[in-house]
Amino acid sequence: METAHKRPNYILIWVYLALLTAAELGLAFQLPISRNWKLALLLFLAVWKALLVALFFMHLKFERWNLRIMALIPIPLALIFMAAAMSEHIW
Amino acid sequence: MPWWLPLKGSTFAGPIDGLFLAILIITGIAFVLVEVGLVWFVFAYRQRPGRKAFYTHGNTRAEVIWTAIPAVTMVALGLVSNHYWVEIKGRNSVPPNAYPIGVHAKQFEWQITYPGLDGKLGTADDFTIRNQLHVPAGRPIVVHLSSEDAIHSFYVPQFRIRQDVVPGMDIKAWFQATVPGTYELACSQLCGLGHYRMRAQVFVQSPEDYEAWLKRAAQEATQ
Amino acid sequence: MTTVAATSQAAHGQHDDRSFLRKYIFSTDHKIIGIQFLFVSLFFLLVGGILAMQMRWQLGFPGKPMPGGGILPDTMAPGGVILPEYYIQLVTMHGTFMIFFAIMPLLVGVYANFLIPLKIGAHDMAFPRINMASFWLAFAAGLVMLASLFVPDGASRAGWTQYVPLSARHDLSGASYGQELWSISIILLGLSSILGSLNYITTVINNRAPGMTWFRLPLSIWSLFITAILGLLALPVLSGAAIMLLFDQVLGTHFFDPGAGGQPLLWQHLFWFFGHPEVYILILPAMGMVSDLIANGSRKPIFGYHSMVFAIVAIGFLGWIVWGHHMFVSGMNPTLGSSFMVSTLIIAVPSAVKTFNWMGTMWRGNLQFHVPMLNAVAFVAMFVIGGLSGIYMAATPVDMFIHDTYFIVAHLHYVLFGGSLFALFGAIPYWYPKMFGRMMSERWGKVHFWLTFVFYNLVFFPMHILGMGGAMRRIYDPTQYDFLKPYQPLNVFISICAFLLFATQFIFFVNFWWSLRRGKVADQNPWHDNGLEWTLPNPAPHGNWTRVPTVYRGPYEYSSPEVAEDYLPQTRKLPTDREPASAPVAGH
Amino acid sequence: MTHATATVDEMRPPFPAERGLDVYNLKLGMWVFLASEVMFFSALIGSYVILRFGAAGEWARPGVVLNIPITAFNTFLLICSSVSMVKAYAAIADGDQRGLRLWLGLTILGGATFVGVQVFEYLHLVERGFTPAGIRDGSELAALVANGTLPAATAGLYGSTFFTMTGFHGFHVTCGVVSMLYLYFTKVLPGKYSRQDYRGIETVGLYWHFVDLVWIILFTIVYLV
Ligand code: HEA
Ligand code: HEA
Ligand code: CUA
Ligand SMILES: [Cu+2]
Repeated sequence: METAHKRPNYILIWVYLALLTAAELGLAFQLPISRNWKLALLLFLAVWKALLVALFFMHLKFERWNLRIMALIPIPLALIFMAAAMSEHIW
Repeated sequence: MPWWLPLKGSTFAGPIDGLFLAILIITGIAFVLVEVGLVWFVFAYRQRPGRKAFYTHGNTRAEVIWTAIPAVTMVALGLVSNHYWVEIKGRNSVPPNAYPIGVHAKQFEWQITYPGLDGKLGTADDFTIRNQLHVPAGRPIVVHLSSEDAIHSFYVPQFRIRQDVVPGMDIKAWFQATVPGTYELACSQLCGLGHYRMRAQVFVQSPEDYEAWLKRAAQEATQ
Repeated sequence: MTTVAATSQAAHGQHDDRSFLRKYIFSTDHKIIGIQFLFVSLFFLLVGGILAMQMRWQLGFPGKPMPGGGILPDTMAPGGVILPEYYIQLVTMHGTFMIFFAIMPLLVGVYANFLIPLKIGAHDMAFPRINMASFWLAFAAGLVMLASLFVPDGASRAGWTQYVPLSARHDLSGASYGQELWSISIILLGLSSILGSLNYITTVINNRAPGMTWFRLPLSIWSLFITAILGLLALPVLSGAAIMLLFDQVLGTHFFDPGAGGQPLLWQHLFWFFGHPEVYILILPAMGMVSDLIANGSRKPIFGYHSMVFAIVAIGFLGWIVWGHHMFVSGMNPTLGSSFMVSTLIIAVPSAVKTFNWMGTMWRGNLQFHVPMLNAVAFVAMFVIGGLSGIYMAATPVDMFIHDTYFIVAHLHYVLFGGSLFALFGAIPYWYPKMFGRMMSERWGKVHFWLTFVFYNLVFFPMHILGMGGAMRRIYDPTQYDFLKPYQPLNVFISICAFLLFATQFIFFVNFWWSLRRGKVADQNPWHDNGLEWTLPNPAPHGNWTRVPTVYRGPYEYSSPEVAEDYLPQTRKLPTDREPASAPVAGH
Repeated sequence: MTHATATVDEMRPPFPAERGLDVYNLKLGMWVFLASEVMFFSALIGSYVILRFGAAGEWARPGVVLNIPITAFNTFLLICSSVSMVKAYAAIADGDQRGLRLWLGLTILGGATFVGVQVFEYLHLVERGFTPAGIRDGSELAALVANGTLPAATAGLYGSTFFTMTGFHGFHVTCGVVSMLYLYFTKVLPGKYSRQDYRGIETVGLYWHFVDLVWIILFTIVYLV
C-alpha cells in the first residue's frame, strides 16, 4: 500500500483556485440565469475549490484512508442535522 | 392516592393508555428478566472457596437471540405507535369539521378566543376570555395556538394532549373531549418565574350546555 | 516475572525534580490532572446535591421556611421561604452543575485522563500541555457558573436546556447577568472538552503499547475512546449554539428572536443535536468501567467482548440521529417525529446486548462482592430501569402525555444517578489505590452503598407515579393544581428520603477524605486485575513506565485454565506467547 | 510500519511516527481538532442556511449591502497565502531554510492583511448602518430599506448571521497568524526545522488551509448567493 507520490504542482492548483473564484464572481453578478441555477452552480464551484484545497494543499490525496475517514466523519453528521432542521419548513 | 393514569377524558386516552400498557408489559418482561436474573446470579454464583469461575468468552447463539428479540419488538412497537401518532398529530390529522378555538398564551395566562355564534374564528363576533376554556363534549376541537412571549405548552392531562406553544409559529392541535366536567389546563413548558401558576380551568360541557353558555358569554362580551 | 521487574524499574527509574507548582498545580501529568478533575468535580457534585436538597424542601413543604434558609438573601428566600425565581435558578443550576460540571468531568475528565495512558501503556497523553489547558478551562468554566449564583438577580432561570426566547430575553426571564454567565461558562466548557477529546483520541490511536491491538483494549478504554469522539463532535455544536445565544443576549442579534424571523426551534435542534450525544457521553464511560469491574468481580472473561465493542460503537453512532425525541411536542414536523421515534427505539438493541452480556459475564462466575462490584451490579440493575422508562417516551403518542412530567425526571435520574453515579461510586474506590496508594474503607463503602441504593430508589421510583399522574416538571409549587394536590404526601415522602439520601453521601465524603491519610496501604494489585496499570506501583510514578510494557493478551483473562491463579495479567508472557510485531517507537 | 518497502515518496515525512496509524501525534491531533472545527462551523453555517431557508420574505441581495470587490480581493489574498503556506512546507521538506522563511513570511503577511481588510470592511459596513443587530435607523442603508431596495423583514437575521460567521472566521485567521508568528520567531528563524523534522510547519499548514477552505465556502454562500 506504500505507493510513491510525486509532489503536486502547487502553483497550478493556485491558478485553478484563482480561475474558479473569477468564474464564481462572473457567474454571480454577470450571468443572467435563474436564482436556483446560480445557487447550484456556485455551490458546485465552491465544493470544487474546497476539494482542491483539501486534496492537494492538505495532502488528503496522499494520506492513508483511515486519516481520510477521520476528516470525513463530521460531514454526514452536519448534513443530517441540516436536512432535519430544514424539513421544518417544507411541510 | 392515585397511582395510575388520570381519568380518560378524550378520545386519545384510549389508544395512548393502551400503548402505555403495552409498553409496560414489554418493558415489564425485560425488567423482570434482568432483575430476577441478577438477583439469582448474585446468590447462585457468589464466591465460594476453592471454586473457579467457568471460563468462557461468550456464546454467539445466545447473543443473536437477545439481539434479535428486542430488535423485532422495538420495530413492531414503532409501527404501532406511529399509527396513532399520525392520527393524533399527523400533518392533516385535524378533522375537517373540528370546532375552532383560539388559545393565546402569554406570561402567565391563557387567553381563550371563542368563534362566537357563527362558529368561525377571525370574525367580528369572536370574543376572548382569560383562563377559562369551555369545550363541547363529543365533538372534535381544534385549538389555534399562539404565544405572546416565551414558549408555553398546552397540556390537559385528562385529555392526554400536550402541544408546545411557540412564538412566531401558529400551531394547531386537536382533541375530542368525552367526559363532561371541569379539568385543569396546565402550562407544561418552563416559561418564567410564573410558570407554576399559569393555569386555566377547562369546562367540558354537553353540546346543549355549551351552546347555552356560548350565547350568554357572547352577550356579556358584547356589552 | 516481568511484572515485578517492570515495577521495580519504574520505582527507582524515575525520580522527578519538579517544583510543587509544576507537580501538583500546573502539572502536565495525566494522573495529576485526573486527580485535579476528581476533586473539582466532586465539589460540584456536592454543590448540585445541595441545590437539589433546597428544591426538595420547596417541593415537599411548599412555602414553608427552609431550615437554615434564613442565611439566604431576600432576593432568593426571604425568611427562608424559597421564591419562585429562586426555585427556577435551583432547577437550572442543579441540572447544569450535575451534567456539565459533575458527572461529565467525573467520567471523562477524571477517568479518561487517568486510565487511558495507564491502560494502553503510554507515558502520558499525546499533548500534555493541551491536557492541562483543558483542565484549567473546565475549572474556569465551573467558577463562572458558580459565580452566576451570586450576581444580582441570581443565576440563569431557563432550565439546563436554556430554551429560547426565555433564555435570550431578560424581560422574560427576569435574570440579568445570570444568562450571559451561563452562556460564557458553557462556551469555555465546550472548548475544554474539545481539547480533552482530541487528546484522548490521538493518544488511543497512536500511543498504544506494542501488542495492545484494538481488540485487546479494555472496554473502559473503548468506551472512553468513543465518548471522546462524541465529545469532539458534539461540544462544538453546543459552543456554537451558546455563542449565538450569547450574541442574542448581548449584541442584540436575532438568531432565536421570532420577532425578527429568528427560530426558537433552531435552538432546540442545536441543543439536542448536542444534547443526546451528550447523554451518551454521560453513560458510555460508565458502561465501560462497569464492564471492567464486573469482569473483575466475577473473575470471568467479559461475555462477548466483540459484540460489547460493537454495541458501544453502535450506541455512539445512533446517538447522533435521535435528538428529535426531545422535541416530539415542540411543534416540530410530525413526520420527523416518526423517524426519530424509530431510531430512538433501535437504541434499545445495542443496550440490550450490553445488559445481557453483563449478565452473561456474571453467569457461572465466582462473584466477589467488593464495593466496586456491588456498585457495578447496582449500575446494571438501575440503568435498565432508566433505559426501559426511556422506551415509554420514545413512543411518540405516550410521550405526548408524559413529556415534561416527573416521568422524565425519574428517567433521567435513573440513567444519570442509577447509571453514571453508581458506576462512579464503583470506579472511585476501584482506582483509588492507583491514585493515592491507599484503599478506601471496605466496610463504610458497603454501608454507603446499601443506604444509597435503598434511599435512591425510594426517592426516584415514586417519581414515575407522579409522572403518570401528569405532574409537570420545573413547577415551583405543585399544590397550585387541584389534580396534583392528592400527590402531595408522595412529594413529602420523596423529599424526606432525598434528605436521607443526601445525608448518606457524607459517609462517602468522610470515607474519601479519611482514606487519603489513614486508609490501608494498598498492595500492588489489590483487585487481582489484569490491566497494565496494576503492573506499576501505587501511586504510579511520573511518566508511568521506564520501559513501555509489551502486551500479550486481552484484559479479561480471568480464571484462565492456562495458569493456576484466577487472573492472567496482559503483560505476563507465557511460553506460548509470541512477541508482537515491533513498531517504530514514539518520537517525542 | 516499516519504511523499507517504500520507494521514494515525496509526500511521506521522513521522521518517525508514533505507533498506531503511522501519522505523528501532532498531525493526527490537528486533523482530529479540524474535525471538531468542521462541526463548529457547521453549527454556524447550518444555522444560517436554516434561518435563511425558513425566513419569511426574500433575503437581502449581497451586492446591495456588502462590498463585493474588496472581499473578492480578500478571497484572492487568502488563496495566495494558502499556496505560499504549502510552498513553505515544500521548501523545508527539501531542507531549504531561506525558502521556508520567505514563504512563511509571505503567508503571515497575507493572513495579517486579510484580517486588516476585514476590519476595514466591518467599519465600512457599520458606518453604512449594517450591524449585527440589523440595520441602524437613520443610516444610509435604512434609506434603502425605506425605498424597498432592501427587504426589511430579513435584515436583522442577515446582520446576525453575517457578522457571526465572518467574525468567527476572522478570529480563526487571527489565531493562525499569531501561531505562525510564534513559530516564525521561536523555530523558523533559529532554524530549528530541517528536512528531518518540519512537523510544526506541516501542522500549522493544515490549520491554515482549513481556514482557507472555510472561507471558500463562506465567500460563496454569504457574498455570492
Ligand atoms: C445517561 C443519560 C441517558 C441515557 C443513557 C438515556 C437513554 C435513553 N433515553 Fe433519555 N434522557 C436523558 C438521559 C439519558 N437517556 C436526560 C437527561 C433526559 C431529559 C432531558 C431534559 O429534558 O431535561 C432524557 C430524556 C429522554 C427523552 C425525552 C423525553 C421528553 O422530554 O419527553 C427520551 C425520549 O425518547 C429519552 C429516551 C431514551 C432512550 C430510548 C434511551 C436508551 O438509550 C435506553 C436504552 C436502554 C434500555 C432499553 C434498557 C436495557 C435494554 C434491555 C433490558 C433489553 C430489553 C429492552 C427492550 C426489549 C425494550 N430520554
Ligand atoms: C447526574 C445528574 C443528577 C444527579 C446526580 C441528580 C441528583 C438529584 N436530583 Fe436531579 N436533576 C438532574 C440531574 C441530576 N440530579 C437534571 C439534569 C435535572 C433537570 C434539570 C432541569 O429541569 O433543567 C434534574 C432535576 C431534578 C428535579 C426536578 C426539578 C423540577 O423539574 O422542578 C428534582 C426534583 O426532585 C431533582 C432531584 C434530585 C435529587 C433529590 C438528587 C439527589 O440524588 C442528590 C443527592 C446528592 C448527591 C448525589 C451529592 C452527593 C455528594 C457527593 C457524593 C460528593 C462527595 C464529595 C467529596 C468526596 C469531595 N433533580
Ligand atoms: Cu407558560 Cu409555563
Ligand atoms: Cu435524548
